[in-house]
Amino acid sequence: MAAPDHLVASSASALAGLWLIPVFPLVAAAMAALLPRRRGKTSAGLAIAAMALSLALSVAAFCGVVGRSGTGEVVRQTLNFHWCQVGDHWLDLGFVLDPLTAVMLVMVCFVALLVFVYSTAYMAHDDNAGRFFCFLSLFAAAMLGVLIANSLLLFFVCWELVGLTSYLLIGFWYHKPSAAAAAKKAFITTRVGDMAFFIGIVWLFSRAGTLLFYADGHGCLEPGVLLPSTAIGLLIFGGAAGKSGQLPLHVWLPDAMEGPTPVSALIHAATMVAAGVFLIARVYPLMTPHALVVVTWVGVLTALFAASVAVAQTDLKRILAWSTVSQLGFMMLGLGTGGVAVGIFHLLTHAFFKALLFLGAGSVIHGCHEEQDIRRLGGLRRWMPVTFATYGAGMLALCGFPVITAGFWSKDEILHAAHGWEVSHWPFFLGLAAAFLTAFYMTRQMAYVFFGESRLKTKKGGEHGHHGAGSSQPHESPKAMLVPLGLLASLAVFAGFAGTPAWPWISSFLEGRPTLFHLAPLFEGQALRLMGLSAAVALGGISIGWWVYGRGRKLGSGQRDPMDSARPDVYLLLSRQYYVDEIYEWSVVAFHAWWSRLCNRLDIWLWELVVQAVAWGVVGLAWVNRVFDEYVVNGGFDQGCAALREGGGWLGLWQNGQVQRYLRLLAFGMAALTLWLLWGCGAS
Amino acid sequence: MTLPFLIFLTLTALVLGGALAAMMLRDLIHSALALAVSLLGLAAVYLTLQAQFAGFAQVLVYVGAVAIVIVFAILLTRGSDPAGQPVFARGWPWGAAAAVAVFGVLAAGILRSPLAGTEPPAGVEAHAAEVGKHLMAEAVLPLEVTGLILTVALIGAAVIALREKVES
Amino acid sequence: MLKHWLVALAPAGVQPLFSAVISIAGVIAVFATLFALTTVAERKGLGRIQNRYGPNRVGPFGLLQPAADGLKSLTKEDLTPAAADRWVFFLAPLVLVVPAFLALSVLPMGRNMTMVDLDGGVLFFFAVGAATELSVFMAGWSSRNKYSLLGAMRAIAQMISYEVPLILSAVTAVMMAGSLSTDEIVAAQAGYTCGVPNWFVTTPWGLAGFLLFLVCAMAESNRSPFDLPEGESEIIAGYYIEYSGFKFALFFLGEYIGMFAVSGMAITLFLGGWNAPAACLDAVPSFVWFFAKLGCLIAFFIWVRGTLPRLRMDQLMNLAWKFMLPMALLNLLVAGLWRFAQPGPARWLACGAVLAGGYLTLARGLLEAGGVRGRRVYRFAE
Amino acid sequence: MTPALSPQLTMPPLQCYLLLAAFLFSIGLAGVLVRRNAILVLIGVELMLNAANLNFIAFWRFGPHPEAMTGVLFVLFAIAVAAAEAAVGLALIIALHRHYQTVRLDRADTLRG
Repeated sequence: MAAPDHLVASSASALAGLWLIPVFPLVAAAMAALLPRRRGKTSAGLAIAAMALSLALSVAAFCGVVGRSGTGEVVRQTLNFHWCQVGDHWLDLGFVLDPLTAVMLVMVCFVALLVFVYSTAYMAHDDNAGRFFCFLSLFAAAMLGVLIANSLLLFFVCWELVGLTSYLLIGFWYHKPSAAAAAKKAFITTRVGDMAFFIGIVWLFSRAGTLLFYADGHGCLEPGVLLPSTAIGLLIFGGAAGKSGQLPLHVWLPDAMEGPTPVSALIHAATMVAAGVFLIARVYPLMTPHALVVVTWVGVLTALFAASVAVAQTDLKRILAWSTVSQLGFMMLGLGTGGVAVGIFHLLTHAFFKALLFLGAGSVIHGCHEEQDIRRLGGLRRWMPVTFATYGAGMLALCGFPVITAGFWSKDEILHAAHGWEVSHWPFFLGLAAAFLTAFYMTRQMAYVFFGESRLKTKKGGEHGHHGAGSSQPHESPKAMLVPLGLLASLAVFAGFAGTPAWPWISSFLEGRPTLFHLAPLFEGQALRLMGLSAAVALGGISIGWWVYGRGRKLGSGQRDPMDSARPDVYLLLSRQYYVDEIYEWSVVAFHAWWSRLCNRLDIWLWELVVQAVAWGVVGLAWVNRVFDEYVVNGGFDQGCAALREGGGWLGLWQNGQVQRYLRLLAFGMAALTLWLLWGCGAS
Repeated sequence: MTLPFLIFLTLTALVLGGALAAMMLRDLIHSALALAVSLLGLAAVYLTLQAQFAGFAQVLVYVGAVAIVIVFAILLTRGSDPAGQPVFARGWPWGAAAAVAVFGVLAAGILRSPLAGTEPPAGVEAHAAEVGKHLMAEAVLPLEVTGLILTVALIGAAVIALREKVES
Repeated sequence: MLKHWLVALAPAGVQPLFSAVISIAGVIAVFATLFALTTVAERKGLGRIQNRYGPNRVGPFGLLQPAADGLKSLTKEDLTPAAADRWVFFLAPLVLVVPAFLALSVLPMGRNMTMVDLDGGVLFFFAVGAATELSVFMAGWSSRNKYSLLGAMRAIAQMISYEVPLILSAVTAVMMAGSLSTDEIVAAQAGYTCGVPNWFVTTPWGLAGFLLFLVCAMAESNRSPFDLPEGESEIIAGYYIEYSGFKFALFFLGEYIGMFAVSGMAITLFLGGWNAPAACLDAVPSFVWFFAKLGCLIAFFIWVRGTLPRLRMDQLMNLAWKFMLPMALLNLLVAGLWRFAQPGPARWLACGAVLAGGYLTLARGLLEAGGVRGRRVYRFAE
Repeated sequence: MTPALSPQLTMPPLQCYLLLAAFLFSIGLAGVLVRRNAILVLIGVELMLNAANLNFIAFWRFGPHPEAMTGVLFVLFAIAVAAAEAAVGLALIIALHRHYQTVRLDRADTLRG
């Protein structure tokens, strides 16, 4: 599916600016790090300015690529350089600019910029806003680095940086134990995947001898350099799974919601978690069909699993997190079955509407005094209409509401591809189920949060210095938060039209084909049937969700959840997320604990014994040695020292500080010298 | 036994007597004065060698300045050591022996030297003008450096002698 | 002339020695008389200044007073303090007097009337002058007396301080004459330009040098207002407090001879030596001019002594180091300027301006250092 | 002061001056080596310097090229430097006196090993 051939136009003109894109945020991060702690606004300004510059540059790069595209082959510019010498050959790093990179650059920069702007309002009253923006800029830099990397090594470095910043930002409120724990969990879990990734990299290096993606026919992605091996593909996919929270490494993502909401929006919905998908898309040529089968299955299972779990969650952000997991699964499914274009298309649309949803959730939380439990919210559409409208747009997009939302088209693409997959039909049906569940739980959430009447407790009023004490009314958020919401909402609606069957711009752009518009494929039977099917699924989910939760039904902490009352066992299972955490607790963690205890025992009883024996032996020897020392060596040594001291004393008499004695010696010496000069030399 | 030789002998007696006195006398002031006498004699010897300028400079600097400064130092450091102590340091015979040895060696060297008995060229005179010309011509750099040294020494001496006062 | 005639009488073999003896005797005689006259003149002059008669009993107008004093001092008991350091005590006056006379020997007192014409004459003069300090110290220290020691210390400090500007101001003349020999210096000042004699004192640097030299000369010869070492009111008589009789007379003599010598040197260096002030007066024997100038200077000394009060020690030092020394250096500079600038009024103006500026700044600084600002207050007795 | 002395009267030969210098030098050396008083040591040093000067003058006078004035110039510089040396040395002695209340060299043995 990758570009069969490519044209390496190493015109440094476009690429000269390319490396600047991540550099701007990096500089901003450095300066923000150097700023005093209180200067949050300054660092925010820095970060936003840097992001704007990067956005401008990436738009420029994007236009450049668009201008060159449509020639039927993928336009790909690379700029490689030596980094360091290993043994007898060089480790090369490089930048690449191809449609994939360009699209992702624009998306990341755009979302990041919006999130930054949003954060200025959201973090306005946090003392550590400076640190926040420093980390955020650092993240942006690393993420952009991931995008433009043309070497798996550089890719991995930036990848790890992304992980680090994710860790830092999840644990931003490190004084909350839960946040610290979540940060650690995220870091360690992704580390498992990264380990696989790294092994894959090393293996690849040993096989291909280079880590460059594209290097005029010598890059590891280019045909003929090496024949792809399933194992390497799977190892790399391990890394991707870790980053994108695929089964079984998904556990960290829901907990990651402990971080500030903008972080969740930017990192854990739009960009970082998508990096896994991007990785697969980037190294697609390495993916053998068998690897792709694994990718597909993991993706679809994750999608269904996460969607089902999301149904029973009560935390506003956790629901979104689970839906993120499931959407990532969808992307994997798309990659596995449909290819780069399908997955990336959904990635883009998802980035927009999921960021939108998270920011909306943030706005809700911000307006309701940090209340996150949907059972305590409600009826907010009256108080925050803008948030409601934008959030609704995002929700519809996520549900895949027919025709007018981006989610519909991208998800439709995926289902289309899954349906066309010849290995098995199951992924298609499972995907349908996941889509249905998605619509269902989003409707549930909407019903809980925005409809019905407010169940807000009035107790939380005084806690926030920035609202007047006691003003417990939920309130609409400031402009700085609403404008990004609006922009994202519009994108969530219209971004989809970049990839309709009628005008498949994205896929053709990514594959370098010219885009032509004709409505034929839109009404060609197969596609039409599938579209109808997914539309039906989405609408069904929404309506059933409304039937269950809407209709002015009494909801909230007092009442049990309708599903709970209907099937308590299932609901419990789901709300406990299939006990995966517990299972890990019992299996992996317990095993580690047991193993460490075993090692401890071994230490104490086995090695301790050996060590003791050795120690006794040594002590015995030491005694012998000591006797020898004291009565044989020391005797002689002491005498030697004494003699030396005596001699020193005698010599010291010469150094008695008496100038005149020195002078006398000098005079005698002079006399002797003169004598020698007179007679000694005279004779010779 | 020509007249110059007589003059030389008397001056030698003056110089060496003064020097010996300077070194042997117990009273520091006396030794300082004896030093002045000895140096005066030396200046006279310079004159017999037609080195007028050097001789006068010698008198001006040594008798006029150095002797006075030494006297000042003596008066300033007076009473630091109780009187009635031995004049000579411990182990002074060694010092004397060293001095004698040096003299013996030097004298031997001088007597054995081929330069012995060279006749002086006639009509040599160190005119002040000549000396000045040479000072300003080839010896101008040393002259400047000497001036520098003198300045530095002046300041340095002041600083060294002042230090305690500055501290307290 | 007289001398040559006498020398001609002597046998040829010992003529050099004879001439030397004659000239030495002559000089000693002349200056001894001059000394005697000066003492009486000074006493009478001071008397006049202080509105009294002064010595007027012995001989006509008291002219024989010095003879009487000499006799008195000769007949007086010559006592030495018991604790004194005899040898040094005895040597001190000699060490004072002998160099003073030696210093006279290089002064050209008239045409071909220089006893010893050394080509390092000026240097020799100052060299022997250095011995004075030694003698003063010897006197003050050897007589084991607080006051005398104090006086000696003061005298040495004063002399060392003032010797520097003295020599520096003399150097200007040496530079101009291009020689250290007194004869040549005098010769360099011979001749007249449009009636004005080319004495160095007629040039700006010469004038400044002359004044500096004169002040330093007063200090060197311990005369008022620089007579701290022998300030009667403070340390009775300074370093020769313990001296009496003939030794005291010797000290007295030595001081005056020193004064004559330094005045003679001032004349030689700046006042054109034995040159006549006007071309028409060349017929007058040259030594007359020399002694006339000497007389004027002596009168000036007496006048100053009678007029000015004694300085304080700090004022003394300030004057020496903060005014005289920089002024002398500046004068040296100006002399160089004069030497290398081409003649003309411009040269005059430039040198004069530099000197005046230096004088003003230094004088102001000196006043501030001495803390003597503000109007002088006169008090009259009712 | 014997300007009447004219060169054609035979001068004493070079050794006399050299021996005088050597003797003067030895006396100064002896003083440096045997006296305990720092000031006297300094005086000894001065004597040694002057002995050296005498040598310079003598060699200049008896040397083949008296017109170069080397010896005299050297002596002049030596005198200047000696003056500086005396000043600094005496200042040092005064400082020593302030520190240790002594000018005895054998008391100032802080550098004793």
